[in-house]
Amino acid sequence: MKDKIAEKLLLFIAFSAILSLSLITFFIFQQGIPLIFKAGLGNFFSLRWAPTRGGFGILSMVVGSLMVTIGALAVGIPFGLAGAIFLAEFSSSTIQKTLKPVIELLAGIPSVVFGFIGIVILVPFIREIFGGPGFSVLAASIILGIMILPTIVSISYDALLAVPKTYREGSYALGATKWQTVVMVLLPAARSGIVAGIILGMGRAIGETMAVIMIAGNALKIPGSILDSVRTLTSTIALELGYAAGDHRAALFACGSILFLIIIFLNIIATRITNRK
Amino acid sequence: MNKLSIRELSLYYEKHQALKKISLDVESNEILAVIGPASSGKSSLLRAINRLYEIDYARITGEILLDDKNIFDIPISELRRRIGLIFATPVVLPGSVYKNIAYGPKLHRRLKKSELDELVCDALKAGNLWDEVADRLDDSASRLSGGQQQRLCIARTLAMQPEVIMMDEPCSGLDPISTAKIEATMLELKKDYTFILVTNNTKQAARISDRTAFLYLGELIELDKTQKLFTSPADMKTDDYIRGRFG
Amino acid sequence: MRLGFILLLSLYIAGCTPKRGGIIIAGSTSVQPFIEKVAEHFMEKYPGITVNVQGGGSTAGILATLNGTCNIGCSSRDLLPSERGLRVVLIALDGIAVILHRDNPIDNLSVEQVRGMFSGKILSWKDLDGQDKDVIPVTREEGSGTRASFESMIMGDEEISDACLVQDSNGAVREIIATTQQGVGYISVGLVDEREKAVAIDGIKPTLTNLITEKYRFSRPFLLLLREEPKGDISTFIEYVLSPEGQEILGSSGLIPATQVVAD
Amino acid sequence: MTFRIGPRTSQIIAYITLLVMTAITVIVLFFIIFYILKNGIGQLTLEFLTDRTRDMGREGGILPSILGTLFITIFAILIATPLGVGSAVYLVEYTKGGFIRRIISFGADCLAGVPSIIFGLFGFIFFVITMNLGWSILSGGLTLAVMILPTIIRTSEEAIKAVPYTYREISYSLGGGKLDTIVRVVLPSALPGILTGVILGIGRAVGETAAVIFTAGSSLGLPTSIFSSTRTLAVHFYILAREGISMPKAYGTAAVLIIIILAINFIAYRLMHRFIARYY
Repeated sequence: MKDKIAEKLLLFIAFSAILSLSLITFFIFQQGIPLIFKAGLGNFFSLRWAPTRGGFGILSMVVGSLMVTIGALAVGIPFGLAGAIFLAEFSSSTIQKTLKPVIELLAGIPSVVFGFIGIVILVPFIREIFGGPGFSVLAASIILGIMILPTIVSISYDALLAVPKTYREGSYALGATKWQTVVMVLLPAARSGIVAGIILGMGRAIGETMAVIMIAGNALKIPGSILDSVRTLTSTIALELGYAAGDHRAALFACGSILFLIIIFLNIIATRITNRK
Repeated sequence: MNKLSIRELSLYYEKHQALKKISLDVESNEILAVIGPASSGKSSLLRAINRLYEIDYARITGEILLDDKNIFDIPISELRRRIGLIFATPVVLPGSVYKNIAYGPKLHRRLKKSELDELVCDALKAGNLWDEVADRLDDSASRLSGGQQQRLCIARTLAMQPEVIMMDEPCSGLDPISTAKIEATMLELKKDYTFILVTNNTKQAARISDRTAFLYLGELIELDKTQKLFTSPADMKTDDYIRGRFG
Repeated sequence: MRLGFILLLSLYIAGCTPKRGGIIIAGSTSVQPFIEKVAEHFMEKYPGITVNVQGGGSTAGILATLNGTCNIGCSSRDLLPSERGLRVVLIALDGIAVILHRDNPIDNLSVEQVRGMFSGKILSWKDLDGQDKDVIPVTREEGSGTRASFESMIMGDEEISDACLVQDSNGAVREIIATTQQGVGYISVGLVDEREKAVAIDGIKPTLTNLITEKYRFSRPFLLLLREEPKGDISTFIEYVLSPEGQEILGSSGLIPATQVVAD
Repeated sequence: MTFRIGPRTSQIIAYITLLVMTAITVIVLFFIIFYILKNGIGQLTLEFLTDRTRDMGREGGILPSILGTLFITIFAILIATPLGVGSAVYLVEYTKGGFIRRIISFGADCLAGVPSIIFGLFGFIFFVITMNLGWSILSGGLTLAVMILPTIIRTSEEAIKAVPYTYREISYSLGGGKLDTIVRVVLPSALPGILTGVILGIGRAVGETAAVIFTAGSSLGLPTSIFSSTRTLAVHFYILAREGISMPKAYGTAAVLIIIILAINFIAYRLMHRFIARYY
């Protein structure tokens, strides 16, 4: 009897995550989706964002989000993979045991701290070297790249370690060097784990808000170079939510809906990939 | 009289049938040894008797009677209290020696601290472990040696005051001295309890059991007085097995 | 686990009947720093009353006042027709200053020049007799009261260019101008500090005198909003803000106190 | 003549490249922490930690933010822990694969990937506006609870899975029911692992900005009830730094934030280690 009640209660609790997800989906969409149809798809996917005067185009923000995300991956993937390979294959177990948690610690540093480092060090640096405002795609990419490093290192490292020992031994037995083994055997074998890590990192980059607001400059214009300022979906929401009302607020929720769809899409791909192995 | 009666018992894990229409009786105050090669259904038999098979999502057909009462008519926690099970590898729960012994009794009834102390002490004495652990009841149970841990498991079962004690190869990982201690404990306890002993060690079965059952591929091949089964088995398969020709 | 549930339930019940301590003020981030300062002094004088001040923006403040989420709303713009129905208390006027980096040689700009920089027609300081460097205009975000005032007072019919950097508070705009030589932005006069300078518009500097006499025309109202006739602590607070002491605090922070405006 | 790099040379080049890149990663990390601490540690006086915030943060200390962070975090944990651990128990102990398990796991995975600004939007429209809780510790705490729920579910699930199956068998064989077994054997054994998840959740809650700024507000007053609006440390730091109110105070606040996060992660790591040492 007691067990039966407990089971029912636990089943109820177990649905808290999916219930929260549904509530979030419902409220974000309910607030945002009607505006997309009210404004019309042509307006919504245009370049003109003037929500207080009927312009609801989010195209430049979508492009901005994609640009900083690609930039972040360009920084995060090489360094992340290098770190994972170095830790998993080229370092002693003592180094592994010390460095892995240290790198994972990076994931715990609040995003505002990254943004702050961006403002006080990176932005002035870029301004000095390249001119322009310094608040740029480049600054945002570097900071986001650092932020997604731990995700990529940690998941890729686990994927590399999960490759059966026999693969390595087989490759060495054929006379391959460590590096050749990594390139020809380990990376292909760990591919799905690594890709999943990259996709999760991508999700983090596309969803990051505070750090991006602080260093991207937030100009609406689609950047012509990596030294130009850029506006993402997330920063639009955070910048304008406080003052928004009516259709303007609905438009921000519409941005949220699009962002939400992108993230869920990425998650489904990541789950697919991890489950496949 | 018969402590346990098993009638036409079959057990299935999804498609696989692990027990095939087994019928046997266990008499009070005997040690019944169950022998047989790997995957002959020995462990499944024990797990059927105390309904532990249910957590493996297996199902059974047939009937099992404890004191002439169907085990499905006995509340499951009472059934499992009355029929204790000792596993092959001693598994101590995290926590102290004392907590390990007290775990079972506390599940079944409310006890005063003094009653519980007494119960723990009695169980450890009956399990032949008291002398070795009396002064370290609060130590982590995982620090005991393998043999001590297995006797702790026996004491833990005894603390529930069961009627039947089933053992699943209780000495498989132990050295001869620990094994001897456990066998001595069983012989001592026989006057109060009924034992079902699953073992891979035919010599052990011959040494301490009253009767022996031989299982092969889920079927009961032969059940007889231990003396008789080991000297003149009725079935060829039994003969081959006890002579070590297979398994 | 069970405890958690009881907790949740009781919270839910508690949530339906909110009893909140103190006065909650919410709204314009432009008004926030000033009202925060007044609130600090107020709480020293009346230790029994707590005042919570937060941002959120003018629009959020108006909405929050309408639905009772806060007791007093702040707005840095006049109410739209759709928002009428609230009681409005003018506490001060705020001048909007156009600011440049302190090393920028330019001290005076015309309205047309400012408009040109923000609409994207003037791209280099060279066109303004400055150095041959790009202009980096910094504006406020869509929906901001400061931006709305700036648009109506300076921009006229032209739109602010997409190429402008966008920041969501006076402080953030000031921070960029203070560190960017080519920058130009606009913030409350009261918030200009020594790291940047407020330029004269058409030859008139945004000084307090010029603001009071309305020679410097670019100012907007700071409003407190109430849903109903103020009572108890809330009325005490409103009276304090409008008292000579409260007005003095606002005045010394660089605003034009409402009492002086009325006197004019 | 074409020049080809031999396997040995490429091995050396690869090794050096990897070493340098890993070193850069680690140096960047240490630099960030070191830079914040170096500039902020001088600010950490008793007065800074225990004084009210004055003049928008130019003067005074950060006591209101410390308390606000504390209350919001405790609140979020009190709600998310039972839900998260309960979900994990259900996933491991009551489902064997199947649709329910898949849908719950999918929910947790997706929730884990939702960006914090979406939680902010949701908390704002649902808790602040629809449920009319206002900007408050309550709204912020509930929003954060939803946000850290998946972290707690996932780590608890791993911890519960790692409890040896034999423990459950023992408990059942001693006559324990399913609930007895879970409460008395499984959960105590999985406790360090569960705590790790809870502590990671705390870390995430403490460092969060986007989700709390729209739900808990940014009031600088001392919180007096769960309906008080408050400004957490992360939000306070964000506002100080972004609006250039006071760089020394910003560094000081950041240092407090970093020290808390480091301590939390360190504790989580130690617990995890002890847990792994016990069961793997």
